[in-house]
This record gives sequence, C-alpha cells and structure tokens, in this order.
Amino acid sequence: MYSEKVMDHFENPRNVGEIENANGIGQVGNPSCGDIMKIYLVVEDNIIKDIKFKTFGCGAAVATSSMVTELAKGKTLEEALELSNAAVAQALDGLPPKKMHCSNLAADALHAAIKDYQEKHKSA
Amino acid sequence: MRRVYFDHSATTPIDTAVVDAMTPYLTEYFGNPSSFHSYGREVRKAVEAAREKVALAIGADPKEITFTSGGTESDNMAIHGVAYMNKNKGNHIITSAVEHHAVLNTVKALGKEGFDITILPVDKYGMVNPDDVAAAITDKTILITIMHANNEIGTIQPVKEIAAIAKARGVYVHTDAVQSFGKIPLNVDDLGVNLLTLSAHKFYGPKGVGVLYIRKGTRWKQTLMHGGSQERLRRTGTENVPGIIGLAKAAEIVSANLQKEQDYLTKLRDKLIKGVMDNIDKVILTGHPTQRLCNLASFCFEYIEGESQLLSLDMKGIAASSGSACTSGSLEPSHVLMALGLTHEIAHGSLRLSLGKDNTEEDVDYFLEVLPAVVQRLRMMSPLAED
Amino acid sequence: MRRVYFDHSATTPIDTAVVDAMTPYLTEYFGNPSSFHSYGREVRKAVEAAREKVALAIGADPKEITFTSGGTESDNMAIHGVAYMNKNKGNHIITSAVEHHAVLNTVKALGKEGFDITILPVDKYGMVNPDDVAAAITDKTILITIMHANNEIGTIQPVKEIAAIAKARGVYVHTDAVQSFGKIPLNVDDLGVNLLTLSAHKFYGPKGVGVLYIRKGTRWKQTLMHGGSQERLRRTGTENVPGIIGLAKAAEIVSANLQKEQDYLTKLRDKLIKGVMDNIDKVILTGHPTQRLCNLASFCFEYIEGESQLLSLDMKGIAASSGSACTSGSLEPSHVLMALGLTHEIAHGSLRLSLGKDNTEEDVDYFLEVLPAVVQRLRMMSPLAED
Ligand SMILES: Cc1ncc(COP(=O)(O)O)c(C=O)c1O
Ligand SMILES: Cc1ncc(COP(=O)(O)O)c(C=O)c1O
Ligand code: FES
Ligand code: FES
Repeated sequence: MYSEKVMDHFENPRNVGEIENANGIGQVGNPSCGDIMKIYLVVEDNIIKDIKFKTFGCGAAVATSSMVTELAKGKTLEEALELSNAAVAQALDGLPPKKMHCSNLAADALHAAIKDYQEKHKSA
Repeated sequence: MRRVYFDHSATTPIDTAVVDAMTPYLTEYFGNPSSFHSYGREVRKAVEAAREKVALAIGADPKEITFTSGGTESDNMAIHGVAYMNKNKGNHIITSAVEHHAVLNTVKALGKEGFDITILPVDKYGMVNPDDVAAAITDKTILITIMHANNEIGTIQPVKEIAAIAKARGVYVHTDAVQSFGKIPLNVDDLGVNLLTLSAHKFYGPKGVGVLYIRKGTRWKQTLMHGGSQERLRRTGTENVPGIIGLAKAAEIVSANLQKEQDYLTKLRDKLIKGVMDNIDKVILTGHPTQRLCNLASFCFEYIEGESQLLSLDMKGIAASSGSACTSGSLEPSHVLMALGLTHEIAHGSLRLSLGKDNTEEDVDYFLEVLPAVVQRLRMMSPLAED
Repeated sequence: MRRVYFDHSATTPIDTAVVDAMTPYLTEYFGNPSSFHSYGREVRKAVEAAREKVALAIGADPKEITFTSGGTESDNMAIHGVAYMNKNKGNHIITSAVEHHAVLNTVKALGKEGFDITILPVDKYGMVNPDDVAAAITDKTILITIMHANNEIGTIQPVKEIAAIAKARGVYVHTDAVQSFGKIPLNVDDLGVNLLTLSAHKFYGPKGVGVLYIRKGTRWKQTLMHGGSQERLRRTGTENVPGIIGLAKAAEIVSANLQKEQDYLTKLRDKLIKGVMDNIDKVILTGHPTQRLCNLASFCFEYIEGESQLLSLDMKGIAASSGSACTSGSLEPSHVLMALGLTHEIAHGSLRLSLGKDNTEEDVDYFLEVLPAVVQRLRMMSPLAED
C-alpha cells in the first residue's frame, strides 16, 4: 500500500528526536484521533538550520514527518511556509487516498513551529 | 526472511486435507446440486453429507444447518430473519458493545427501522454480565445476540448463562461463534442457543462460505434475498459446492483435533503473553485474563500507534493485526477497545497476535526477540513518551 | 456408458486453466485481503488485478465492479439498492414476466413493501417489446430490470433499445447477464445499462461468486447486508478470494474465445435443433428462432411430461433440464413457459438442452440417436397421446 519512499522514510526516519535549544516548536493533532506530530526548529538568520520531529501515528504519519523535515532543512522561513501538504505527499511518491490527511499533519506541524518561532521573535 | 503468521483471527490457511476434499468438486463433480440428472445427484449427495458432518460437529440436526456465503451473511440472516418474523410479538433486540460489525451494524440498522435496541456494556475484560441481560429483557424482547468469543480480545462470553436466562423468558438467542468454533468445545444444545454463526475461513476452511444453524421450531425466515428455492428456502442462489465440501471437511478436522490443538495453542499463547509482559514495560493485556480464546494474545502498548507497530513487525516478516484507527485511516479506534474503557491513546497502541496450529515455539521466540527493538524504536519517535 | 452434459445453463464445469489460477489462492496465498501485512497485501493485489480483468471483459472501470456471492445476490443487491436509494424520486419498477426468480421475486417483494411494480408480458418467443417498456414508464419509474438472455428458452432481449428509451426518460436499467456473458459480445457502454449481473459458474468459473457492475454515478447503495467495510462498502464480508480469482480468469478466457465458441456452439445447436425438428413430430421450439443464445436449444414435446423425459435421458447418460413443474414437485410449469402463452400440457413437456465448449458433434449425434425412442416410449404411455 505504501510506496518504497514511504517505507524507506518509515524504516529510516530522518531527523527524529528533540532539540533542546529549539527556538520554534509546533505540535498538531491530538491523541484522540491517534495522530500527534511535534516539530522542533532551530532558526538562524531566517533559515531553518536544524529541525527534528517526534510522531505518534501510522506509517504515513512517520514518513511524512521525516520528509517534511528533509524538505524544510536549509530553507528560509518563507520558503518553508510555502511547503504544502501535496508537496510532502508528492515527495514520497504519493500516499494511499485514506492516508492523505497524514501529510496535512506534517506540513501543519512545520507551519505551527514556524509560527511559534515568529511569535517569539516578533520584536526582533 | 523468516515469515511468521500470527493473524489467524483474520483468516487461516486452508488445511491441505481440506483442499484435497474440495478438488474433486472443482473438477469432476461440477454439477448443480439442484439438477435432476446424475451430475446433479452426485453433487447433491456430497452437499448433504457435508451438512451431516457440520451438524455432527456442533451437535445439531442436519436440517438445522444452512450454508451461506460467510459469517457476515449468517449474522445478517439470523438477526434480520428473527426480527421480521417476530415483529408481532415484540420489537426489542439486545446485543453487546463488543460484537462484530456484522452483528452490531445489523442491529443498529434495525434500530433505524423502528426496532428498539439495547447495546449492553461490557466490563474491562470485555465480558457481558448475564445480570445485565436479565435486567434488559422486557415483554417486547424477541432476540438476544451475543457473540461466543470476541475477535479482537478473545474474551469468551457467558453464552450458556445468557441463553438459560433468555429461554426462561421465551426470548431467542443467536451467537456468533465465528472465532470460537474449533477452539472451544461447542454444542448447540449445551449452549442452548437458537441460532449460531460459523465461517469456514476461520477454521482452516475456504473463504466465502459459512453456516447458519437455526434450531428446529425457531420462528425465523429468509428475508435478505429472493430467488430460487435452494437450501430448503433458507438460502437462495446456486450453492458454493466446493466451499461447502471444504467447510465440512474443515469442521470435521478441527472437531477431531480440538483438545490437542487447544492444549498446544494455550501453551504457545501463554508463552507469548508471559514473554511480552516480562520484557516490555507499559503494556497491558486486553481481554479476559483466563476466559479467553486459546489462540489469542492481545495487548496495548503505551505511546505507540498500532499501524506503525504492524508495519515494523511486517518488515521483520511477522503478520499481526491491530484495532488502531490508523490501520483503516479512520479516526476512532476499534469499538471493542473503546468498550473496554481504554483511553484513545492506549487503544491506538493495540496489537493482536492470533496463533494457529502451524505456529511453533520458534515462531513465538522469534517474535519475542524482535518485539523489544520495535517497541523501543517507536517509543523513541513518540512525542507521548517524553513525560 | 457415454455421458453427455447438456445442462450448461444450470452450471458449467470449471475450466482447467481456471482451477489452476485458483489453486495458489487455496494454498500459499491465503491472506485476508483486508489485512495490513504482506500476507494480506499479496492477496489484495490479486483481487484488484481480478477486478481489472473483469472490468476489461465488459468494458467497465474497475471501480464499477463489485464481487458478490453469485448471480442471485447481485440481482437482489442491484434492485433493492436502487429501489431504496431512489424512493424519494419514485416508487415504480418495471420488469418482465420471464425474469429469473432472483429478479422477479425481488421485485415482487418490493411490491409487497409498497413499491408499484409492472411486470411486462412477452411475445410468443419470450421477447419483451421496447414499445411496451416506453408505454409503462411513468414519472415515478426509477428502475427497469430486464434480463439480457433468458435461461430457459435462450431468447435475447432488446436491452440496448430498452436502455436507450430509459435513458431518455432518466430511468436506471439493470440487466441480468448471467446467461449471456461469454456467449454474446457484451459491453456495458454499448448496452447502456446502469447495473449488470454476472455469475461465474455459468461461464466455466466456480460456484458461489458473482459480479455486480454499477455504473459510476448511479444512485445505489448496499442495503442487503451490514458488516465490515470490504469492497468499498458495496459488499461486506471477507472476500471469496479463490472464487474471485477464478471468476476473473474465466471471464478473461471466455472473452478471448467468444467468437470462436459462438460459431462452434451455433453450429452444434443448429444441428441439434434441426435433428429434433426433422425427426420428432409434435414438437415445438421454444424461444426466439434467431434471437437466441448460441448454446441453447429448448423444446416442448407434446404428450410428454418433462421429468419422465429427463429421467429417460439420464438413464442413457444424457443430462438435460426441463421447466416442467414435476422436476421440482410443484404443480405449475415454469413461469417462463407460461408467459409464452403455452398451455399447461405443452409446457409440461419442456426440455432444455444447453451446450458447452466441451460438447462435440458426437454428443449431438448420440442425443439424436437416443431421443426418438425416449419420446416414443413416453408417448406410448401417455393418455394424452391417444387422440
Ligand atoms: C466474530 C466474527 N463475526 C463475523 C465475522 C465475519 O465473517 P466473514 O468474514 O466470513 O463474513 C468475523 C470475521 O471477519 C468475525 O471475527
Ligand atoms: C438468468 C439467471 N439469473 C440469475 C441466476 C442465479 O445465479 P446464481 O445461481 O449464481 O445465484 C441464474 C442461474 O441460476 C440465471 O440463470
Ligand atoms: S496517523 Fe492516523 S491515519 Fe495516519
Ligand atoms: S406427476 Fe408427480 S409431480 Fe407431477
């Protein structure tokens, strides 16, 4: 049901973990629907220098989290905010129709983390 | 890679003796059992011999056995047929919160049609309390449908007690014995039920064929389908002959080996449960600790989501299943797990391992060897595990 | 003794290539297609490939193909599902007097539930007149169900013309193509129907599996059975996987060989019809003289009762069938024969010979050799024959 890319990202997820000195953190989903994604960012000079994730969810949820971190790393915040759910799914060679909502979560978590950073650094 | 099949509750491989019994009916003996000529008669004879075998296996009369297209159809036929035939007597139907969808959705559909329905809760082990059944019966109650053993957590229901209560009140009882047949001794008179469902592919028979037992004298009629007059008007449509022959052979084999298999599977299951409970923390056994199917071990692992778990095990060659919503892409975890009173997070971490006669101790060892790393890896990824 | 099977309309032997295609799914590939793991996925792939084959065979999209337990279930599902989903639009259903019981009894049951039903008559060849259909349609008509070819007399209905009329009036059309598929070129777009029924065991596939084609956009829903969410909610219950694989293989084979088989069977059938008409007096050919299935020869022999005839032929190794009431122990001859306007006596003498690809000229010769003595002996015994 999953593409090889999805399986690869599930088996060898990139950028798993937490960042202690993260300056942006975003979390979406809730345990009652079975999906939680949390993204940690280190932003320097408007660029995503480091990014890590933690995810509770299905194979697609793990793979999209992993993929979104890969896609976002090194991008400017504006570029990262442009990253759409469809782009994440596409980068994984597609997802089964029932699992498309998992890719929403990944992009949403990234965007939430960026917003968190922007909130905290409004004055700057 | 080693492959281990631990999903016998979903479906079983077909016994080779069953395939051998079916083969002549896929080749030489192809006649339609309703046909008048020799090609028909030889097949009719085989179908009736199959009916006798099934009757023998559950202590019924052959006339009480109707062949269907599977467990789902049997459940639908049983419930709908009793409901429609007994409308004049009453419109109340009792079931439980942990039934298979083939029962639960059928009862709910009748609810929408104006029947009055009661869905009984279960305790934390998934068990229905016979006292609750007694309290729920009214003058309008016409049917109680409670499964014999649960497909997700293996809990065995007190069907005999329930049937005794129902009988005293003149209420019919149907039980879905899809998961229990071949694993617990099963006799319709001993259980005291009026209707009972079997599905061949759960006991080493083929998919697409089942049985509905209807006790003589039960006010029931075929209401789902209209057509020709096969199966003494109980089930229309040309009979799935090879399927029926296979079902009967499978019933014969599991009945003959019941005690031996039960002992063997209980040993494997207990080894598996002990291995999991001893080596993994933050895990609960779901279902009843003792009143459970001999082949079913089911757990919830905290901080872990079921589908990821299945996927990880699958990559190691282990086939299992989960009641997690993510396996189906829906939001709610299985209604069975929710009925146990588990939180959503916990229910999402469910894992069902259902064993079969071809599993070995080595299969269990291999699983126990693989599991800790799987759990650890997923917990490392989980945002829930941090606190 | 020579055995000749002339009852292919009742059921066909399974093609050896079909059995070979099924075998792996009775042995190695036993997984449940709904299962998440590798055992499930390999089977899911095969089921979806089967769906594509069937779609290709009838010019449909795979999403329009639903697998069922047979022709009877498909007919019931089609009619009931359209009726219930379109109640708000109207409650009128049109069918014909020569439909299979799976259609006719389903429509009649809806009639008892308050639907308004029209059962169109047929001409003496068993043919529905499209003008009658046009005249019967009202603003309340939601469904027309007319079979593609008749199982007792082989008459091919003008389904395409009927569907064109229906479409212009915004009415859905279902056709039971159980007997025609594999014998007449069949394309759902060319026919213009919304729903269509197939049954595998009529085209060298296994018993207990069928297809319901539902054109995209048709307002239809599953109303017969409740349960799990297999077949995209169109048919619940664990799929009959070997059956589905066999059905698809059989569909592929009959489609590939259609022209060749049609030519071959037409030749055999015409030889048989000519042989009977030339050598037996007081016999009529039932069904349409030209618009008939290539494999079906059906007659009524005056002064003779059908069952006696079948019995006599059976004693000579020939398997045939009859629409006579006596084969079923009831009193009425088949509704199809009665709809042709035949008298009871004549209808009781019906004989159906339905040929298949393994029949040979020698089979026909043997039958023609045996028949006169059978007819003569029974007529000698018959009190009707004296005048
Ligand atoms: C308890 C129970 N009832 C009914 C069914 C349905 O049986 P089938 O898949 O043969 O329709 C199943 C299996 O899926 C089951 O586990
Ligand atoms: C025209 C027609 N429709 C429906 C059916 C029913 O099909 P099945 O026996 O597969 O249920 C048959 C055969 O019996 C038939 O000839
Ligand atoms: S996380 Fe639940 S379906 Fe993907
Ligand atoms: S003569 Fe015996 S059933 Fe008709």
